[in-house]
Amino acid sequence: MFNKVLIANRGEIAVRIIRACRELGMETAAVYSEADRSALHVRQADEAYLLGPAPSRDSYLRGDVIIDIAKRCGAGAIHPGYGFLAERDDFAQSVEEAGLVFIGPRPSAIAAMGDKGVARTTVTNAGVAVVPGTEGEGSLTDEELLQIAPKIGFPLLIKATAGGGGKGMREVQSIDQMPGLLQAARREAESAFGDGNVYLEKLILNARHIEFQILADSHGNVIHLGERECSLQRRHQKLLEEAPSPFMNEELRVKMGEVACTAARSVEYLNAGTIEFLVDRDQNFYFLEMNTRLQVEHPITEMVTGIDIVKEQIRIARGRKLRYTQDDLSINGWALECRVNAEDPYNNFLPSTGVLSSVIAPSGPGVRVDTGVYAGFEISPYYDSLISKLICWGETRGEVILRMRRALEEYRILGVKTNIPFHQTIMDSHRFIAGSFDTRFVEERFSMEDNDAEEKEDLPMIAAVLATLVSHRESQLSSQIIQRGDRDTSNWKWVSRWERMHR
Amino acid sequence: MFNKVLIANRGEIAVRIIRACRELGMETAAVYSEADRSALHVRQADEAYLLGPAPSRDSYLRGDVIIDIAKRCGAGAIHPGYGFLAERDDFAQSVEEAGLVFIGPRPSAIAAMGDKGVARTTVTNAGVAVVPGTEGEGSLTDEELLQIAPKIGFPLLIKATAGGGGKGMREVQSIDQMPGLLQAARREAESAFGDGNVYLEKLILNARHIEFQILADSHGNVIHLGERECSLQRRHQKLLEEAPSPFMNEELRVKMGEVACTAARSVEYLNAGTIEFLVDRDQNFYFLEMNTRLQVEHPITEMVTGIDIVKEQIRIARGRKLRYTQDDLSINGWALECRVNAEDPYNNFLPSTGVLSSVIAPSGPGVRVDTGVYAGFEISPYYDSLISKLICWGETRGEVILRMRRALEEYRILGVKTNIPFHQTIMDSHRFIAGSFDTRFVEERFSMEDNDAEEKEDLPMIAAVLATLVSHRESQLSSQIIQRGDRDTSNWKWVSRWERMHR
Amino acid sequence: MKYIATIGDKSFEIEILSNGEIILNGEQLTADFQSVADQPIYSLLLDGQSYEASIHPTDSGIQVLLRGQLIDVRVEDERQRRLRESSGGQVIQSGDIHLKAPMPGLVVTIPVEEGQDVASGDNLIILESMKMQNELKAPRAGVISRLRVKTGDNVEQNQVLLILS
Amino acid sequence: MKYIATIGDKSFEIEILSNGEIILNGEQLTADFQSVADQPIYSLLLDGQSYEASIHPTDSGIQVLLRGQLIDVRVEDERQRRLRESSGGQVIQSGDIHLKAPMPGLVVTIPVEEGQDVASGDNLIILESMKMQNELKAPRAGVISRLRVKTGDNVEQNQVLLILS
Repeated sequence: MFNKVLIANRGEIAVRIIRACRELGMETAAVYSEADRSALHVRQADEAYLLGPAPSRDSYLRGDVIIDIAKRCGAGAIHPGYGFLAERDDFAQSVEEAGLVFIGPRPSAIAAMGDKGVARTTVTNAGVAVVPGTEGEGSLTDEELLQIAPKIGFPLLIKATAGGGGKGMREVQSIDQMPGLLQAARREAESAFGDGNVYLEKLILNARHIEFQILADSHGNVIHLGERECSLQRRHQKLLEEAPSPFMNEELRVKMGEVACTAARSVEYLNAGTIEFLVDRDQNFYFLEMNTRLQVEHPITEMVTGIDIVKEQIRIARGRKLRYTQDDLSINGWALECRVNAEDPYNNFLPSTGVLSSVIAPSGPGVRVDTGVYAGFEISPYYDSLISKLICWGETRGEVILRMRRALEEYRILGVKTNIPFHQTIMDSHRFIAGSFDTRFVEERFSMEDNDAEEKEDLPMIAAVLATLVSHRESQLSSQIIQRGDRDTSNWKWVSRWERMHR
Repeated sequence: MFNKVLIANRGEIAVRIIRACRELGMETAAVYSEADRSALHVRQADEAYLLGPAPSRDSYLRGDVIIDIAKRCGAGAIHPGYGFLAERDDFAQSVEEAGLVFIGPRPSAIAAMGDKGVARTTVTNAGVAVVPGTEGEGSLTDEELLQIAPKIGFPLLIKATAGGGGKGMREVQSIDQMPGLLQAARREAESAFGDGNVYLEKLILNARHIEFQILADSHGNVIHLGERECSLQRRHQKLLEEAPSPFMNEELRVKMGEVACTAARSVEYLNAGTIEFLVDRDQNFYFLEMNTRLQVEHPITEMVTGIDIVKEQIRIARGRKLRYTQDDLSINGWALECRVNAEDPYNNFLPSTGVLSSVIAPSGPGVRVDTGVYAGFEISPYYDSLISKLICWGETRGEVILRMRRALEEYRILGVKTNIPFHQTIMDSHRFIAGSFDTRFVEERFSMEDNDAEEKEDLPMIAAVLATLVSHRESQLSSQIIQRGDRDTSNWKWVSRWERMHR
Repeated sequence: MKYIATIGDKSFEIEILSNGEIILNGEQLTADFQSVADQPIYSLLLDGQSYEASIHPTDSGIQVLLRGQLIDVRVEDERQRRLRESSGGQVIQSGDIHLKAPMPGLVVTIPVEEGQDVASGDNLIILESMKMQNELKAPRAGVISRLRVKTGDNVEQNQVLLILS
Repeated sequence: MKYIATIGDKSFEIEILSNGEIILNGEQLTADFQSVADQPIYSLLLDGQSYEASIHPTDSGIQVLLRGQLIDVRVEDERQRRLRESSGGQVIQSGDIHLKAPMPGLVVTIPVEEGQDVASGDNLIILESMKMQNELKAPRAGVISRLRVKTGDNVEQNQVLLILS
């Protein structure tokens, strides 16, 4: 069995996997692009090998190079993390063909769940409900879609097959609106993606995005570790997750958990995976998709179950039986995860790049920070904007919200803009505190300006004082420079110093 | 009841208490000395007030000033942390007389446990065994001591009443050695402390230092949260603690826990406290002393019980009933704490001061760091050398040792020397891993040179390569400078640059 | 030294005395103010209240990020304020806006052309960075007087992309 | 460039080539070496093996803290080594040792006097700092030729406390 693991990823998840390997006494081999020579995963791994230039297609997506490195350095297994090659069945297949262990599901399961149509058919055959619609049924004509629409029921959504980001999407309230909206959606999809194909999907009102963590071993055992609430999203990017879901009750959890295990079994699933559901306000739930990999938000499940999911992944890959049965598991307390991204929440969440000049991470009881960066490291434009995951645990949902608030307030990241203020505003939001939100909350009913925080009335006054003190200090400095005989240069010196300080 | 807490302390424990207050929705007022204007507790608290110059006697020991500040700023309670004023019954008394709540025990309990003689008598009367000896019985003559000695039994220790640090201490094997050793001990104590008084104490062989965490509310409920193993000490300073103790079994835990609660009840104890025991190899245990305050090492108990001890302290001080009974409690997993001190383990543990130029703290699953410092902060010579507490949790003792190893290896603190290599050597030590150590282990049977780590044979070779590459780089740099026309200055420039970099 | 700090439609009169005190709307307070570890982060103890904020200059003033809120402040001394008031309180919008790239990236779409009129908030350029498509919008209405990049260009941070007149 | 690195009684011959490779005891290896974030901490990828160490100069060589072990290395190039070997391999102990304060503190006891002979390891000064009594010991045998401080003095870091001849 393998004793060295190659980690085919970067950033916080590569660091996370190195930690798990080290705690299991396994050796680790990192891979890196030219932009990542100083990255934490390279510094921490036992070995590190250069893949190629910074762009992903020349480095982290070079499955062939990665397999070659694994063979040369004697790594017996490859952990793909998430993103990059994690859900590429051809890569998993090549890993196996090279005589290495792929720490994840079998290629056939990745393929089955990776194709929307096959996935929907497979789980439907296993008795799992899917969101009613025509996704995965190929390219249908307007006539066919108009025929099927009443069976799905209104309201429904027209969505672009090649889609994403809301492009080519239309909401349809009745059949007579539909021909015009189909035209518009196809036109938009064609111009955005060069592909005018669309499909229909039932519109789930007040939908919540709730997912179940699955573990399956090679001995046929499949268990779930409870749910995660992931409804807080922006442009289909999850921003904040919690476990358990405030919407859940024990009866529904048992029911959904069983369905999740059934869906996993339908593709002979192996290792860790996640079944995503949409849940409507009447607790009807529909299979959305299965993520056949470790999830970004896996730590909140670890916090409430006490199970180290990455270590379990490695044990499963080594052929071990699961150490837990479904009955061993219970949910203890409440966990939240805030994804800290290098994005400006005050400017349309534009990404922000630069060298981190200072990082002070929160800590103390119930606080965990998973990160791949440090002060002095540069956030480059080549990869995603995730800087770290701030994870808190508390005995109750109330306690963990208070803890997350104080942790966010403690967090200092200088050098790039971050979405920490967004999370702070969410933590103060009455709707979030009450647990009454759905997948449209962030985009439609949330604004950085509508701040529910109490006792913040005097903050503008304090900001005025701070700004005045800074201005005063800088003008004092500049006049001192002038007095030292540099009158000609006016005050450019302090300006450049000030700007340098804020680069 | 109070809604604002003044924290009469500094460093990591002040930060710890601020966090607990914030998570309970309480306001916080910090106090600080002139050396601590930029300290983390000042930055994090809602309010902060200057006490005076850096030396403790002019700042953190100024109980009068602190009480005055509390009254002026409207704090209804004072948390003393540990050290400084935490075990001063006169301070606790003054706090109460000022109409404020002291978050800790009643002054009478502090006084009773603060006087060795009274403490021994009190707990003996309650049926608790103490280490046989004459401590607290006043100044006895040589004749009296020689009479008592056989009743205590040999081997025994002669210890200086004013003592500490082993000065004036002698081990006695038999009665005929005793007169000479008494003389020597008195002489040494006289010259070291100006006080030649000594007492006798039974020498406990292979003694372990095991302590029990107590919580007591104002409604008469007293519970214990299990034990902490604190045998790893140097010059009576704890360095590393764990919970539970590898030496403990459930039967002994129940017995010692009950005795600990009895000792606490004997002084009508209130709030959090710790009963310290010496335990011999035959599981005989003796009351050593009670620490009437929050303990440095409280987090390991939090990790294995899930109870936030500082929050409980505040709840108790607000008159609440304990939220747990003894039966509610169970020990889950294993926790370790390494005290990271600014000390040089390779040079007699001399303290090290300076500005921290870089700090990268470990994180990830099961890792907690309690600290009051950050990159850019200066470790001053005025206070103790504790930089941070690295706390790990694991399902088993084996898992937590592996986790602590990887966390120590991840930890980067630059600017001062730290004892992290000491902890790394301990984590590799076969005796530590086997759990076979006692209070004399670190001082008598441990050396930084006897490294049990495996597969480190090639480290010298790697160090040789690293040193050579650094030398080469520096000489290249210096020759470049010389080539630029500075031949006269020889190579002082790179030397000073190199030295500046290492300041 | 007297200053007027303006946030939206609120104004604060702040006088900084030489002894470490300030007068804020007529009230005298002690202000212990310093930057932390040489970073653009500032700690203020205002009559014992502890605040910490990260503070950055912008084109139009000073941006203060304080307890999760971003607050734009314009600070003027008396002379500056008199100057502005004597010009009728109108700050003249100086002609051109140079739209700069907020981060390095790839220009994927330019939905506007030179000479085109745009409204405030219109998409001007789609820039791909960090695997995201980022829409750069018009900060005010105007006309695109100059396009400096084309689709497919890789641009540096702060590179001027177009000029809005 | 050829170097000899010595640790205790072990020597390593290390040649640094210009192409980022080194020859270590006859074996050619790739060595990707850099300091991290401008700190005295160095990352080395030696034929793919990743090492990180904090490295400091000392009076007698270079100190490498690597995976929890502190290793003293003396690095010489060929010229330096020949020089030392031609002097009979003896590094002459230059006369005086200036005992410096390793940290700021208060001198609480001086158990020696000027002119006194001391053995290696003898306590010379007790310095209080960080609430600890720290014993400063003689690094070798000798005679106290000069005492520069007295009991009760507050001393700065690196201040010379006494001279051992």
